[in-house]
Formats: sequence, structure tokens, C-alpha cells
Amino acid sequence: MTTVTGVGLDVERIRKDFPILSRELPGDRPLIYLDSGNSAQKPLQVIETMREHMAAHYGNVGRAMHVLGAESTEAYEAARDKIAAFVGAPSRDEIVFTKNASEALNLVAYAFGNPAGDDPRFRMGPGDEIVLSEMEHHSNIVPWQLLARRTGATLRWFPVTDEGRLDLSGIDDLINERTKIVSIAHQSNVLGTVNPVATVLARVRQAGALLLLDASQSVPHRPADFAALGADFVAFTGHKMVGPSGIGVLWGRGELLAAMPPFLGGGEMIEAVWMDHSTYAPAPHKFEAGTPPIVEAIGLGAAADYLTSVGMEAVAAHERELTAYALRALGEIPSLRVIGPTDLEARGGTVSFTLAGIHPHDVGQILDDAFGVAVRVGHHCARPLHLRFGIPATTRASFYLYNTTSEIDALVRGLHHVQKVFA
Amino acid sequence: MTTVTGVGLDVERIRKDFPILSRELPGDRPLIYLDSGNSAQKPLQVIETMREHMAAHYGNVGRAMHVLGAESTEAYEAARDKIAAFVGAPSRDEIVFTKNASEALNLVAYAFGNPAGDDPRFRMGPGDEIVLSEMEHHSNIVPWQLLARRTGATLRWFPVTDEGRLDLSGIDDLINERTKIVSIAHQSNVLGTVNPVATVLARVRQAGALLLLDASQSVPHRPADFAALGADFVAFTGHKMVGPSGIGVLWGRGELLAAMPPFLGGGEMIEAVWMDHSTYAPAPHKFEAGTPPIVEAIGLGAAADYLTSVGMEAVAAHERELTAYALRALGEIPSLRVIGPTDLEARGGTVSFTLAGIHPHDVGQILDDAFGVAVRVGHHCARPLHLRFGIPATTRASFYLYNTTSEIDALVRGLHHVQKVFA
Amino acid sequence: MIAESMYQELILEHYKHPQGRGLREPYDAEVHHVNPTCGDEITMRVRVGDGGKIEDVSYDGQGCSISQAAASMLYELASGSTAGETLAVVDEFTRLMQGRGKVEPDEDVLGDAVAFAGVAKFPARVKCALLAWMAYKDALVRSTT
Amino acid sequence: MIAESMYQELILEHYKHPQGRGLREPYDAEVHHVNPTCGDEITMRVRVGDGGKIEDVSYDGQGCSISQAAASMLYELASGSTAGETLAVVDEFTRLMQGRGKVEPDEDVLGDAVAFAGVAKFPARVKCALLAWMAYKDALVRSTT
Ligand SMILES: Cc1ncc(COP(=O)(O)O)c(C=O)c1O
Ligand SMILES: Cc1ncc(COP(=O)(O)O)c(C=O)c1O
Repeated sequence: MTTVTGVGLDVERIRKDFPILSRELPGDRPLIYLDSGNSAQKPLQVIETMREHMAAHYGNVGRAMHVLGAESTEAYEAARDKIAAFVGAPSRDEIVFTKNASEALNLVAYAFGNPAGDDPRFRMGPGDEIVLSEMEHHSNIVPWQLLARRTGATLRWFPVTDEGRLDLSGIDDLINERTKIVSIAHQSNVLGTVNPVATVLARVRQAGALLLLDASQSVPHRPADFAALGADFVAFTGHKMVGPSGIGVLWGRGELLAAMPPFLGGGEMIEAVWMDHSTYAPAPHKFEAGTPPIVEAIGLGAAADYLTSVGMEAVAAHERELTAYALRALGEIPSLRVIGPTDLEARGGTVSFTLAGIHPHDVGQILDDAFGVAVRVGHHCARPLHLRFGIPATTRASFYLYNTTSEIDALVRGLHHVQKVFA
Repeated sequence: MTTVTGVGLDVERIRKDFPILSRELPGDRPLIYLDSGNSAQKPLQVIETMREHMAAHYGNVGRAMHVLGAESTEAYEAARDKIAAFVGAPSRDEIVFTKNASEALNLVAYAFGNPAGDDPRFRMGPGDEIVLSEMEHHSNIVPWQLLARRTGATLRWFPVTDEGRLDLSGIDDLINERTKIVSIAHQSNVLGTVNPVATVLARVRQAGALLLLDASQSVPHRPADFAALGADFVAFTGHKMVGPSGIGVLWGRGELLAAMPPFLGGGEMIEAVWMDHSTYAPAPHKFEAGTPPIVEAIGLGAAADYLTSVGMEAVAAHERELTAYALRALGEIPSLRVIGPTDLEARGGTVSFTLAGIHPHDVGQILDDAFGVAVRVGHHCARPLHLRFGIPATTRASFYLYNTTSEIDALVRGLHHVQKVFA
Repeated sequence: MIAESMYQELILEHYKHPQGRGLREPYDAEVHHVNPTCGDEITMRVRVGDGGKIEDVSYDGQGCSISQAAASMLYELASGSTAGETLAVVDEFTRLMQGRGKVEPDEDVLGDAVAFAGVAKFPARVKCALLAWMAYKDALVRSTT
Repeated sequence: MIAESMYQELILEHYKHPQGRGLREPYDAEVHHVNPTCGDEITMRVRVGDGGKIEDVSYDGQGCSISQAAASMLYELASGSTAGETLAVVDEFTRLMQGRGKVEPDEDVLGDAVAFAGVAKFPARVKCALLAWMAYKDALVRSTT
């Protein structure tokens, strides 16, 4: 495992930052972690930042007027600055901390058809349409199903082509004057496909709708520039970008955040409370009810610092090399079928596949049992996509900055073994 | 600061578990932390558990079929067992992890008047009533204001007496056949008052309504027995019980959790997703959409272990001694007025007060500046209560297992100094 | 393969050489169960004779090795026992599977089915192991009422 | 009292001996501002003379020492300056207050008001410091339009 790729990324050194990667599993197996699309591992820099904050600086934020309160507030708000800079948000006040990407997506969904709001863009009722795609993660499906149930609006879907691309052929009919919002993945967590935001956005603007991007699988892996991206909302999650669990982010255009009704009510999101009504703090605080995930936000700031110090261009280039290597190597395994693009055009480092006659549950478990190779198996919270391909499940390998080509070799060896066991 | 109280609690030893308590503030001030009602400090046992999990065991929960996924899932679900045992919940499956108490309270509020549900107990519209009390925290007010706004239901309020007690005189009129839910604090975060649950519950049952207790300020401080308490829902928060930020808990009777519609939609809370509908996992997972605060739940489990090892009876007794000491000492300060009960009957270790002619903002800041005494000043997210007492703000000292009587002496010295500065 | 593996020899053996597979006549009840989270499915028939004796358990289905092996193992354990006896085994098996890897299995009751103990640590696999057993329990209830 | 204290001598001095306090005539505009989060309030009057010269700033209100001292300091800084000059100071003061303790204050512009730098670290106090200054800005706008 001494691969240094030629793209300016010293993987050997990076791996030392992640203590878990040198762990041995029971039975003397090394850990080969190819499940970062599910959740990424955490570098010491993140772990230590959190530990240190709890051991020496912790206090509640916003409300406290003592040294600890000031230090925690400063660190928490500095984390907001870091995240804003990391994703190229036009304003730090457009960064709302949530508990994960799912809460961020639900937050936007609950803004629609909500009698507590009055902006016409968020009105929703029978006849109104919500456009998703067949490749969405359940977290970008179920909130909209629940919204449709509450309001009587209709869900419509971008199909996915056999190659695993967004099928844009019917876009002009799909997105129309009835469309209130289009919510799609920036990058699919199964196919690896990176969707053509500009094309979709152009049609969204013509139709006068809003665009929400689920960037849970893109922000961790490539330089982000939300200002240039031009969407209305972007959701992503901390634990997939070497940050802690318990923290996610919603970015929204300031003007829209101001127009939306609040979601969760409570301390910190108010300006003043009377018994008969309340006034709300301006965004982002309006959407951060109660004590926020303080230490988690601070840890996420450290994660952004870490990724920036490595360089997101270098991370992307490294993953591209790994993906090319993996597509080549997996392509040589008999009866292995990749679900998703098999070229490097607009795709990230996530490769899902099936092995003829062997259930992915068995593939994943044997890989783990025999070789310590951790992949994800199942429908990866994207069951409609699997239904579309007529398969119950896939095996998914997903790569990150700390992975190496020799780990992909181990995966391939493992798959040969799986085929032997179940022959 | 070498006080050992006579109630079997070795404060000196306990203080060593909390690294932050031996920190010096700028200007050589010791830290005297009397703001645990706002957020508690964290013992090494919690900090280390979290660090160790991230450094050696972390994976996503529920969905992963590899060693790390199994270890994380085991630790996460074990935390649920620990919390269930800590609060005496009839079943572990009734413990829902949220991001804080505020989310837990909102979760229940969003179950009402929700077209995605069909249980009559959660129907809500014009004519229906929601009963709160004047002493509620904003997190137990704003969610209900938003609900009233969405549904047309009416908010009604328990008054508070001059002594800071729940005024039960009008309870039979207040809680009636129109009442759908009564939601009150188990212990006030300003007054320290512990509310008479049994009396309220009896009337709630007569009226056929539901009872939600906001136990954010009681669970951290006294032995809890939810089964005996008999409420329908109880909400509390991790960061006030020496646990991490980013984690809260909703306990609900299993039968009610089953009857409620889901709140946040996404991965992990589903059974199966089709394009046109979804089926949901049974509680608690139904209410845990997306990647949960994994490491935070595990940290909270460690916090429960820590408190159990100290003994909640001993914690309560220790706080009782501190409260008696503080009420006596503060009572001797000229022109200091305690807002809330001045005896020990049904009250916890939270003492709020005003100093004639001096704004609490100034009190708090001078205490911090000159003596390192951290108290909270303002309306403590309970503005209606302060309006009720005709004051904009109070200064609040709140005690926990690691506090000592000499810290209360320091507070008293500080208050004398404040009076000198502003004389 | 390591000791804690869920792929005990016995499980693979049952997967590769399933016992009693195939739907047969006569039967008293037939059920079809699906695990919606992973798509595994099974059709199961039960034939109960005098004194509650299980005369035949026949099944067909598709899914991972765990779900298939569990069906085969069930066939072996149930054949020739009484309904009451098998229900005790089903209960113990369920308890083991839902114990999150913390329950000590009762080998006397479970027999070869203890081989599934390793599965209990993986919540996502528990349903695979239980699919056939739940279907059996359901079919039994239907056949006797 | 330590160096980083927000209670600089100067602030306490202004709090105990407020300059220019009390509502006076004549004035061009009067405003009443409230900080709903903490209940602080202020009434402020402005009188603008020829060439935009601030002829009087008079005020009354209640609140913590920070909000009261800020009003007194504002009175001193504004009196005798032109509207344009004072707006530049208000802007710099606002920038300092909203800088979360990270903004280097421009002493040349702020003069004695740099004493408030320590307040910027406490978000809950920033509004106290700004109350009078925002009211002044508001009154100025109203008096000239
Ligand atoms: C009585 C009470 N309820 C609710 C809350 C809200 O808790 P959290 O901020 O963790 O959501 C608090 C604490 O802030 C509280 O004291
Ligand atoms: C594309 C996509 N969207 C949303 C999510 C949900 O993120 P979280 O689980 O952090 O809420 C995930 C990851 O699980 C994802 O891959």
C-alpha cells in the first residue's frame, strides 16, 4: 500500500492522518475501506479539534456572555465562515447548519405549502409539480413524497438512461410552468454520474421554478463554487467530507432564506417571543432552533481546513486516477456488470456493480470476512434506481483521498475469491 | 475549592474528570462555571469515548455490512439501551434520537394536523386547543405557535404564580374536551420550579388529551423513571447532561409513536421506497431520517454511564445542598430579588435573580470579567415568563454535580463587587 | 475464513445444497413473504398431520445465501417435529437474531441453527435470516386455524 | 479588571455620567428603537443645521451600561460634526461591532468609540452597543428626507 499517485497527493502521508486506516480487524485482516460514499473516515485534525474544544473551550453559543460562551460562539461562527469559503457561498449568512443532509432537504420541503409563509414561490397545492430524478437518494425522495401528501402536489421524475445518465430528452415537458421546484443529485451515490446542472438550471429558470441540488456526494470530492453553480439551494453533509456525524449544511440564496417560513421553532431562531406570536432572527439563525451541533460544526470547519490544505483539485485528480484504475480492473472480471457510466466523463469515484448469480449481500460480506474489504451492498438508499435497472441490489466501491490502487487490487482479488466460494 | 459535601459525592474527584474546570481564564482568573442549566461541561469519559470511536471503530450505522459498520451500529444501538435504562423507559424502541430537545419537541408538534397521518388523537384544526405554561422555554412555545398557525388551533396557558409555581386554580377550565395536548416543562429553566406532573396528568387523562413533558432541565439532575411518570412524551437534550452537543432524545409511548406520521423523510426511516409511495420502518427508526448523530449518541451513552456511576440520587442530593446554600447566601445580598421559589420544596438547582438598578447584562459580564464566574443573563429563552414578572432579564446561576459551595461564595463576592462598580 | 464469519461451513453447505427445496403437494397453507428492503422473497407451504406433526415444509424463493440457507435449515429442523416443538425453535431463533449479537443462543433448542449467530450483528442481514422462519410461522398459524 | 474587559474605564465613565442625555427641542426627527431580544429601548432626536452640521443629538432610554454608554459616546462624537462625517463613524462602528471580534478597528475614524471593541466578541451584546447608533442613523435619514 505504498502508492503515491502522480497528481501531487502524498497518499502515504494522508493515510497517517486517519488513525482508523492502520487498524487491524479481527483475524489479522488489514482494513481496506472502500465505503466513503457511505461515510468517510475522520483525520486526527478533526478528532483533535473536537476533543480540544470539549476539554478547554466549550460553552453554549449565541446566548452566553462569559469567556467560554464567547470562545464557543467564535469557533462555531468561524466554522460557518470556513464552510462558506469552502463551497464558494456568496455570503456566510447563507450557510445553515443542520444535523445532516436529510434535515437540510426536509427543511426546504417543509417551506412549501406552509401556511406560516406567504411567498408565492413556496405556495404548493394540487396541480403544482415537484421534479426529481430516478437516481435520487431516499433522502431526496421521501421529503417530497410527504410534501405531495400534505399538499396534493404531483411528483414527476427525470428518467435515467441505460448508461446511468439523466435522460434530458423530455426536459421541456417535464419542467414547465406548473413546476415549483426541481430537486436532483449533483452526483449520484450509486452511479457516480455527475449531473449537468447548467442544462437543467436553464430550463428551471425558463419555467420560473427553483433548483435544489443534493450535493452530498460532490462537495466532499471536488472543488465547489456555489456562486458559479447558480442553484437556489444546495444540501450536503459533514460525515461524508471527513467531518463528524451530526452535522449537515443547507446553503440557500439569502433572499430565499429570508422569504421562507421557519421550520423548527425554539431558542436561538427567534428575535422576540410573545405569548401570541413571535418574530424570527434573520437567516441563518432562523433555521437553527435550539442548541446547534456546536462541536460538530467546529469539527466540520476543521474538516474543510483539512481538505483545503490537501487541495480539492488534488483530491479530485486522485479519485479520477483511482476510478480509471478500478473501471479497468473490474471490467476484466467475468460476469461483472457496472451499473453506471463506464467512462470517466462526468463521473465521480463511485463504482457500483453486480456479479452474475451472486447476491450483493454475499459479495459484501465475504469481501469483509475474508479480506477486510469494506464496500457497501444493497440499494444504497436508492431503491427506485435499482427498480429501474431491474435489480434488487448492487455492490458499491467508493473512493476517497486516502485510497490507493493496491486497495483496488485487493477488491479485485476479493471478488475472484467470492466467485470461487459461490461457484 | 475543596468542599466535599456530606452526601456521598466526592466533588474533588468528580472535578478531575472535567478537564475544562481546571482551566485558567485570561488574566489568571479561575473558571467558576455556574451555567450548567445552559449547557453542562463534559467529562473525560465522554470525550474519550467519542475520540476512540472516531479513531478506531467509526462507520455508518444500520446499512453497512462490514466490521466497522457492525461496530458502529452496535455502539449506537447500545447507547439507545443505555438511555432507555437511564430514564426507565418501558422499551428501548421508544427512545428516538434527535439533534436536541428542540427537534424532539418539534417532532411531536409536526405530528398534529398532518395530512400524512390519520390517527384522530393527532388531528388538529380550529377549535382544538394546545395548553402550555407561562414558564416554558421558547423551544416549547414556538413549535406550538407554528402549529397553531398551520392548523388554526388555539394556544392556552397555565399562569405562573408570584412565587413562580404553576397556577393550577383554573386547570379544569384550561384543560377540557377541546384540549389535544398539554406540553409543559418538568422543571423550569429559570425558576427552578419542578411542576406537579401527577396533578396535571390526572386532568389530562380526564380530558382525553396527551401530555408532553419538556424534561430538558430534570433528566440531567434527578433519577428519572418515565414508566412511573406516566406522560405520553418526554423530551430532553444531551448537552445538559454532560453529553455532547448535537444529540437529543424524544421518548414516546410505543403505541403513539406507531400512530404518528413520519416527520423528516429520508434514508434509514423507510422500509421500502417506490416512486409513488413509501412504507416506513417501525419506531424509533421511523423518526431518524438520514445518518444520525452516531458518535454523539455514543457519547451520550457514555454520559449516562458516567452519571449512573456517580449515582443520580447523590447528584440530586448534592445539588439540593448547593441550592440551599445559595438561597441562603443570596438572600443576604441587599436589593437582590430571587425570581422563583425561595424554599427547597419541589425545586431544582437553578436560581435566577435581579439586582435593583443594575442590568443583568452588566451583572453577568462583570462577574465574568472580574472573577471568572460564568452565569447566564438575559431572558434564558423564556421571554413570556419575564414579561409575566415585568422584567426584561434576570441573572441565573445553575448548579451541577461538579459545583461547590466555595464557588457560590465566589458568586456572592462577585455580586458585591458588581454593586460597587455600578454604585 | 475467520472464526467470527457469518459464513459458517454449514451455512454455505445449505446454500449450495438446499434441503427440501421446491413446492410440493399436499399442503394445508401457502404463504408468500417479501423483504421489501432487499427484495428477497419466499413462497412456503406447510402440511400438518395428526397430533400436530409437521409432515412437510416445502418452499421456493430467491435471495442471498443467508436467506436461502435459513430456509433449508428450517426444513431440516421442522420435518418430523410437532408444530409446538418447531414454534419453540422459531422463537429462540428470532430471539437470537434480534439480540444484536448480544444474546447467548440456546444450542439445545437451536441445534444447527446456531450457525446463524454471527448474522445477528448485522441488522441489515437479520431480516434475510428471518424471512423463511417468519413465513413458516405465518403458514403454520394459517394451517391450524 | 482585566485588559480584555469590555468594561473599559471610558465606558463606565459614560454610563455613570452620560453626556447630552435628555430630550431637547428643537429637532428635525425623532425615532424610538427597541431591542426586542433584551428589552433595551431608546428615543432619539436629531437636529441638522446648515451644511449638514449636526446641531443637536438628544436622547433618553433604558438598558444596560453598554447601550447607555454607547448613546453618550455617540452624542460626543456627533455633536459639531457634519451628517456625512458622522455616518462614516457609524459605518465603521457597525463594521467593528459585527466583526465578531476579528475586525481591526480604525482608531482614526472611531476615536473614543474603540473602547467598545471588546463588545464585538459577545453577539448577545452587539445589539446593545448598536441600539443608539442605529437609532441615530435612522433619525438622520428621516431628518434629511
Ligand atoms: C426547559 C428547556 N427546554 C428546552 C431547551 C432546549 O434544548 P436544546 O437547546 O438542546 O434544544 C432548553 C435548553 O436550552 C431548556 O432549558
Ligand atoms: C446523494 C445523497 N443524498 C443524501 C444523503 C443523506 O445524507 P445524510 O445521511 O447525511 O442525511 C446521502 C448519504 O447518505 C447521499 O449519498
